[in-house]
Amino acid sequence: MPTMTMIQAINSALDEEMSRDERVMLLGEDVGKRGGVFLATEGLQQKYGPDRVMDSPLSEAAILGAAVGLAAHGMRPVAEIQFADYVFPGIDQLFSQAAKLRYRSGGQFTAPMVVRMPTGGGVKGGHHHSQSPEAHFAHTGGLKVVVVSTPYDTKGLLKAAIRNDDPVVFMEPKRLYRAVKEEVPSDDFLIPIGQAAIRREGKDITLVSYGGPMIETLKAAEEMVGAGIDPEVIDLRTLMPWDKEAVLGSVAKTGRLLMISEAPRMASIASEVTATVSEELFDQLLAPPLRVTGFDTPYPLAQDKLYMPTVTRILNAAKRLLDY
Amino acid sequence: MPTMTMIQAINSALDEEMSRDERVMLLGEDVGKRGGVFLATEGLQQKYGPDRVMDSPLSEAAILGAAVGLAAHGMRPVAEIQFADYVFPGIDQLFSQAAKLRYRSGGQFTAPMVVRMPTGGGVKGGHHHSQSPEAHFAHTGGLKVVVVSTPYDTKGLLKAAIRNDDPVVFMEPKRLYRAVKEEVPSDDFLIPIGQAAIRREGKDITLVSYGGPMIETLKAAEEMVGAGIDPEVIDLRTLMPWDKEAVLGSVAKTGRLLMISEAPRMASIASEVTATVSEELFDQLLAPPLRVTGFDTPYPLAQDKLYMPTVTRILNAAKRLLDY
Amino acid sequence: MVQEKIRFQPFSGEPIRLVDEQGHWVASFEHGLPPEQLRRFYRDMLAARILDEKLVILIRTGKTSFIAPHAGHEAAQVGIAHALRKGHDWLFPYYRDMGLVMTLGVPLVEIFGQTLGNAADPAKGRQMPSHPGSKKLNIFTVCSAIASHIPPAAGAAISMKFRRSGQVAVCTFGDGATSEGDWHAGINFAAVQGAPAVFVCENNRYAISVNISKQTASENIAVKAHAYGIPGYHVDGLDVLASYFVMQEVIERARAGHGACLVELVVNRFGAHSSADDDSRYRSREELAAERQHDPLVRYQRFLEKQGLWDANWANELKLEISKELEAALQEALQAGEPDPLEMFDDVFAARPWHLEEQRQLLAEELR
Amino acid sequence: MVQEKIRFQPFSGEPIRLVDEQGHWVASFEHGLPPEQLRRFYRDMLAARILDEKLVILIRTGKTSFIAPHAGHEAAQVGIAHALRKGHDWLFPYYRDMGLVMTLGVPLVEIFGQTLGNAADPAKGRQMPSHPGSKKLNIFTVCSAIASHIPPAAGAAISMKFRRSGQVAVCTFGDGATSEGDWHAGINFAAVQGAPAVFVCENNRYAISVNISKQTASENIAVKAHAYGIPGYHVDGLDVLASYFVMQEVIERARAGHGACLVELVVNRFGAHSSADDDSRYRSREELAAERQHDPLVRYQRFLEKQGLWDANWANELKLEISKELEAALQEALQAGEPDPLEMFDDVFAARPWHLEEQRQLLAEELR
Ligand SMILES: Cc1ncc(C[n+]2csc(CCOP(=O)(O)OP(=O)(O)O)c2C)c(N)n1
Ligand SMILES: Cc1ncc(C[n+]2csc(CCOP(=O)(O)OP(=O)(O)O)c2C)c(N)n1
Ligand SMILES: [Mg+2]
Ligand SMILES: [Mg+2]
Repeated sequence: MPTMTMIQAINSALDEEMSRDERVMLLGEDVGKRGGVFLATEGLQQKYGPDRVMDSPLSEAAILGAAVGLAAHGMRPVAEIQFADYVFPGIDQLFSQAAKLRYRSGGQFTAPMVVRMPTGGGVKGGHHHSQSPEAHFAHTGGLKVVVVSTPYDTKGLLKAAIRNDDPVVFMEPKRLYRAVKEEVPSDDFLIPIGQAAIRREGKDITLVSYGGPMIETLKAAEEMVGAGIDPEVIDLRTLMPWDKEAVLGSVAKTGRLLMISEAPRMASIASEVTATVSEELFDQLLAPPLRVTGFDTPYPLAQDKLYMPTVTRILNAAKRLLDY
Repeated sequence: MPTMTMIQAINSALDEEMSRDERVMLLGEDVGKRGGVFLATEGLQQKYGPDRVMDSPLSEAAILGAAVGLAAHGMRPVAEIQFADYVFPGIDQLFSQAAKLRYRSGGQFTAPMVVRMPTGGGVKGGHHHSQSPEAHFAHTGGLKVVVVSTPYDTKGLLKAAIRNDDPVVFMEPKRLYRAVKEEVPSDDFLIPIGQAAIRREGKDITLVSYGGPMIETLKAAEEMVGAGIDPEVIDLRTLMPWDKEAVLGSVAKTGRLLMISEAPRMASIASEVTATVSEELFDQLLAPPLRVTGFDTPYPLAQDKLYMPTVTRILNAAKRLLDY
Repeated sequence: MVQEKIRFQPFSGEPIRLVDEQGHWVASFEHGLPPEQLRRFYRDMLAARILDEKLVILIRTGKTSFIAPHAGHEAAQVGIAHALRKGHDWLFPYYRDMGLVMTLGVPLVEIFGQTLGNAADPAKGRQMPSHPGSKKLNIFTVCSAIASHIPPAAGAAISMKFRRSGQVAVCTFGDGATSEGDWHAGINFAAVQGAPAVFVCENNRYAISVNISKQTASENIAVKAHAYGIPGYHVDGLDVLASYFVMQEVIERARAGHGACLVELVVNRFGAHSSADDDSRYRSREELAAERQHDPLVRYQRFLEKQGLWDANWANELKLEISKELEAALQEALQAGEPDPLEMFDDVFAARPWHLEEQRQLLAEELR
Repeated sequence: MVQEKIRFQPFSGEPIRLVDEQGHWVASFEHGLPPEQLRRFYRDMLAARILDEKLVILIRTGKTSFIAPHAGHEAAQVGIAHALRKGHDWLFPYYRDMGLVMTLGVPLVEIFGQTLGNAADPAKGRQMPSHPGSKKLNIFTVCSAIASHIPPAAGAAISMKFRRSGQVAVCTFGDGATSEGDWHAGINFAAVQGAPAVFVCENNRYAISVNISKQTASENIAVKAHAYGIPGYHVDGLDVLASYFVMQEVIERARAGHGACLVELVVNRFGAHSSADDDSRYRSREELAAERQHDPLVRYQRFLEKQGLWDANWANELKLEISKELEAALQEALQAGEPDPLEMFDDVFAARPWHLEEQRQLLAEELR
């Protein structure tokens, strides 16, 4: 089996889906000759031509809105937003059109499209190349939301997203693009949207995270193990719909939940998961579900690393839970 | 003291602030001769002229972005978004410019502006005249968020928002515009941003809500009283920053929290409040904090009333808490 | 090949007009249309006018919650409808296009069902009235958000070009819509891709209360096409034949592979913006009365009279026939029941995820 | 009054040019500028070029994380800077305007401090390099989001008009920015309000890798002004005198109450888009080499030589002097320490609410 980075997994998923189904096409800023600013689409315009790998004008509304029309007309567009931070000039196309098309037409029209976007911090990107806007999407009925953390998942979930009949926001933590290589099957495989992955089984505490902070979460888990603690680690992978069963099952076992995310804290995915667990497992909890999240500030360049959950921050919160 | 509806309270607050401070000006779609589609600005263009009560082109990005520039240059703009649902075509101006201007300039530039918007359902407005997007604002560092529920608060909070040095999103539940009249001082008074109001003191259960559903929440509270239950009712009024002290104080007393909001459930203000209470009052809780919220669907016209928390739904959830 | 039939020039100073106020044919070419078709235009404009009146009654009688009258837009809407290939080309309409979608063949029962928001609405009563749509007829369901349908229209047109489907995407909107960023972004994309999209502004010079003088300083709407390197046609939208012939030419021009274009049809808004509006607050009755003097139906009637194709009896019979048809459809629609409340949870996604299942259960129990 | 000095016509087919490639003055009027000012232009262009080279070194040596080179834009940026009233008019720049803000007088230490993101940055190191700003000089701090500063520029200009401040809002951006919806919405608002805003496109024909042929089908950028009923000037941005004289005229035109306008300065991008870009993937070395033949500094040097205002010694001394100045400022900036991590929680709001206080405590303890 070949080993791949996340960025290579994206490229190979796109390549396979485009050769499998000629309705699949890519559009976005610099996705053509440039192959995308992160090279996710490298080589694909040469292979499939400028109509199927289309450089768009510099407008996220044009990209996302055109994707809706392309999808409604029968294509399977994969739109790239160059950085998740730049989805906002076009977000009404996701919220008013993509998310509501099936609903408002009573199921007559649909928008099976994928919106890829590099997300999250840690690359010295400052305000507008670091944000994690997933909560905005999950809060909006009609959009599915995936956030990947491994090359293997990336390929399987991106292929599944492209074949999905709903609009899927596919978020790629840019700091993981080249962080690790792992074995990824070169043949066709899918990972179902909506299923979390248990990265480590354990009985003392449940660590739930997704995307970029999976790195710090797993590091923290290792240190816990070193300290004789046995943590269970869950990677949500899909945020809408998130895998409640997996999380409840784990917390029912451990009695302790620590939710880790680098997005701002207020009204976040982390809030949703801990709120839900408190509602449904009240009697089985040995300690209050806690959150370690990004701070409720704009994303500062100078504190690029400190903004995100650090291993220390995770361990401190875990200690509070375990000592409770 | 004169009695006023909420819409009259808005009009009088705007009128007073405009005559107090000539930097205060209004802009938006139809705010001029038309006086706004809900007549919030009725008569003000005649009184202050078309430069201070400005009909904008049909573009929320133009309205919100111009407000940023007006504010940065020294004005105190009050922008009207005709319906909260239509903030999205211009939301990048709130997120990338208004919310981050003070931060990105190291405090050199600021955007003291107010963005008024009719919000919420119950007026047969369908998808785009019914939504409650407050979570999007609260999740974005740099924006303050107010949601009013009474004419008195509306006047005091709107005046405070206009004098505030930060961008304030001021949400007005449109179904309350003319729902009730109450006495509102005709003279100058302010209600500080960030303070909740205890609408009823009680000891058995804490009902926390804000905006439109305050109506159903208070109705439900009445019925509880009739049934011999003694609920405490809190109106958050400000969502960013929300009054944690008031909520924790109450729940510490009652041991039971029911959070009611008509916004979608996923990653919502309701999630934030219940998550926070679980974190901080774990040992004092007699039952799991529960949420009654809008559904995670687009807002359907046909189910205009059912989409929002009904008194029955609130009472059923309260019963679960009390029987726990 | 398309060249030989080019009749209209973009960026004309004066609006393109084929029939003058008195009903004279003032064009340099013969219209060459058979009597039935000439009469059909009249019939459809009349039907649109009668539909408008019926909708007003539904508001007055409290049977519906909202309407956006199209009186004054009939010539433009009928001209557009006849110019595109029904069921083949796609239409991306806006909320004031009830006359247009009716002319395109949306079943009357569906139109009234959508207006009543009951089970006769194929969209399950989910949206406000004046938000029609039909997959069968390639009519993209109306979205309330002004100009949000422009980029999707561009996308559909790009797909049509890519797939060589021989279709054209026609997208309508008002003058106010031209100020939205999405309007600009969508047209620019369609233009640079040379996609078969025809963007049509029904310019009634008002966006609710905002006069076009506060909307844009541009000479007219058609000139905005310069920004995209596409032709912009300035047309008298009170002239059904001008609307039809120009639309017909530009749609076939797009179909022939000559790319996108912009058409401005100058019309009148004979009523308030909507049933929720009170236009007396911002529009003088004199101005309105003056505009009403320029009625597209009256002008076209004069034209037909000159051709010996119009007489009062025929028109009255037509009126009766149309009214009967509409009334019958309305009665049928009124019979339909309320939508099932639990349908609220359908069509959010292709299948219901667990959280919507839970929320559906919650409501089901509450309704029990 | 402003009328008598009108020299330039909008919508010229060919770009307005005053000095040709060989350095001849080809305009119909006398420039009438004193030698010191003519030489000042050269000095500032040279300084901008040297700054660019210094920034490249900072990247190579890993002292900064990002730069957006402006080589090829110097004539345009120096022309703009000299045309506006420093510290009085407002500038809404974008990330490629380091030469422009330096010429406007942003202290070199601040420029390097912002580039290094350390305590010498008045913005506390919060943004990426190439994001300068200065309240003192009315330079609106750069925001990364393309075209998001256009509506704010419109708003400031509306305020200037309302308050009769006698100021003008000058707003710069690239060719790619013209596709964003906010670009359209902002210019349209400024235009319809007759606000004193001058929108300036530094058109280098590339948006990262996207050539302008894929960006828009319009004849050029200047013609987009038709959409807003304002004049659009098409100018050779490699000609510092053309850039200066046109900008000077349109800024005074705006100040005199004649409303907004659009200026297109056609420039070259001599390097990759940024330090993060590899332009060899999409741009042939031949094309680049050919463009580099048209260097704004070389052309202006030829002009000065013809005026007897340039010789190699003077130029070399100037180079040395500028390099010294820049190096000194850089060294000073390098001395500044890292920003205090806890500053992360300042300036989100005028005062810190409880939740940021809590989060600040959390980090403070972690750092202890
Ligand atoms: C994005 C958005 N903003 C505001 C509104 C509220 N609104 C509904 S219709 C309308 C005026 C539209 O005018 P125009 O485009 O000229 O079309 P007309 O109604 O005149 O046919 C406005 C402002 C909306 N529907 N969508
Ligand atoms: C809203 C938004 N979308 C995408 C980007 C990413 N991006 C940064 S620069 C750039 C190209 C800008 O090109 P142009 O406007 O021509 O300016 P130039 O860099 O050529 O001077 C893009 C797409 C961004 N910064 N903002
Ligand atoms: Mg109109
Ligand atoms: Mg460029």
